[in-house]
Amino acid sequence: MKTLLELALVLAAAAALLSVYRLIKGPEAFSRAVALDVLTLITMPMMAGLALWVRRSIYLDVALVYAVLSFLGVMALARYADRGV
Amino acid sequence: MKQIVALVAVVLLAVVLWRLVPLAAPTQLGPVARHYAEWGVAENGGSNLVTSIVVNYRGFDTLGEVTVLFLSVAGAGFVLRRRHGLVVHEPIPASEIVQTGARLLFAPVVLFGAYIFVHGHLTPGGGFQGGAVVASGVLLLLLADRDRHLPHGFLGLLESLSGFSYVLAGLAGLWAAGSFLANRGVLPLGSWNRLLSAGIIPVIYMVIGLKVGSELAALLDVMMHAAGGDGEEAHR
Amino acid sequence: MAVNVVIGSVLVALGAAFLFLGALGIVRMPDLYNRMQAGTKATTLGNLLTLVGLGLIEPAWMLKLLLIALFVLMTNPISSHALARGAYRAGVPLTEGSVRDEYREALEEHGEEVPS
Amino acid sequence: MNVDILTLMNLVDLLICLVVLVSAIGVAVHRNLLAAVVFAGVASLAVSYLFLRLAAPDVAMTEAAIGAGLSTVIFLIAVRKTRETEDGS
Repeated sequence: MKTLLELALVLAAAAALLSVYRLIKGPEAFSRAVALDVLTLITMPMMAGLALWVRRSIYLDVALVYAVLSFLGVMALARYADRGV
Repeated sequence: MKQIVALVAVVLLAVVLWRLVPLAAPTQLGPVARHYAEWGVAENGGSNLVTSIVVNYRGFDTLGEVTVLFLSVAGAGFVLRRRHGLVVHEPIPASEIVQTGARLLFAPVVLFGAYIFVHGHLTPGGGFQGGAVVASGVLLLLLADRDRHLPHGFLGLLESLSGFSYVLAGLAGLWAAGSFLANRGVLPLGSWNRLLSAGIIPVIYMVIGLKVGSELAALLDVMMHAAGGDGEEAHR
Repeated sequence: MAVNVVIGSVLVALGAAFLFLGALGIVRMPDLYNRMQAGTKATTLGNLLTLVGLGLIEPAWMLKLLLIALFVLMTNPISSHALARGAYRAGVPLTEGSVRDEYREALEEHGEEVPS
Repeated sequence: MNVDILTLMNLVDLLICLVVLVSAIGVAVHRNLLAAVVFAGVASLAVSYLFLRLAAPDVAMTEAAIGAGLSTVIFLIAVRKTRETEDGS
């Protein structure tokens, strides 16, 4: 089972690397925002996994804050395009 | 030329920082830090030691920080006054999904912010973080509808009242325990790791959370409605 | 070995695989809208699977992890929808091989401004 | 596989440090301010993970609450009120 978790960690890290590629390359700001969104979604389970690894449930609160707030940046960029901010 | 100077500056900075790394990692605690680590929980009853330090041992500094935040928001509100009569580009209204989602999520987000600042002495986070989350909830409403009317009178009242309560809590410490913002002897410390414990710390963090939340919400509203620069006036 | 740990680990690995596929999608897809297709649906599923798997490994945290998953499920579609709409209004082009553009048709039908 | 999970975690930490560096450089070099704002958001995300890794959940939460939502939006509002690129509209 440990091997599976290690595999998951490697996959998540590779996913983060790929999204960073899109972040650097992205032709327009919206593509970069998609990369930011994906990075947030990768970081949340990584934070939860870190909490599991060090056995401290209070670390989950940080992941919870990201779950609640991370979409605001992307949505603000979208509303920027509508001249809504 | 500018790039070369910048590169040299970055390299120099890297060298200096690299030399500083061993200095910045002391191997044992200093006397003050050791006192906090050994007696912090016993003296204040909060299970989050950072909170005890921020609100109790360094409570006066926190009062100063809150004042600085108030001053900066007041300055922004003074500089970015609303200008009437200026025709700016009308925003495209947000879609129905965004509006409904904002109305749906506003209450959970504000409730979560309240959870963060009420549990400041138990879990990471506290007044500043909770206040930022509460302001984010208000920001959500503003993103869905830019022209939503925020009750500025109420926000100002809440802000002043909470700042006043902070000072009042400090004076209570002065009266009951002999020093400004003292914790022991004002409210019972309670049992460890319960919601109603740690004396006056949760009260102060609630006050800070409300103050920061109302200030940041007012700041966002003022910034959104300030008249734009040349970029927007050109479209008149 | 407890059965919940086994199932949880499998779910975590599966979720990480979906995260990887989503990230691969945002690198390989030709235009913004296709990238969003991969970068929001697949990664949301991967995120949810990973969180639930971790919750199965440590059952005492299940409630909080489910709360995180619920918030992701509520917030992420809203922001993705708003981003796609805003990008279209800002004039981000579709890829060259696109066949049909129903949003433009709908905008023209309602007489709203159509981005160039 | 004889790579244990601690080594893996350290490698991931290095990767995240790299992400911080790349996004900070991106903020500095991009002329398009919208892209710079997104890069700043990524930098704050990665820094928040690193704070958590260094066992400082309070700081990580501050970074999350301020960096993820508020500061990005405040930057965007400021860009909207001024102009979109550094070279002039």
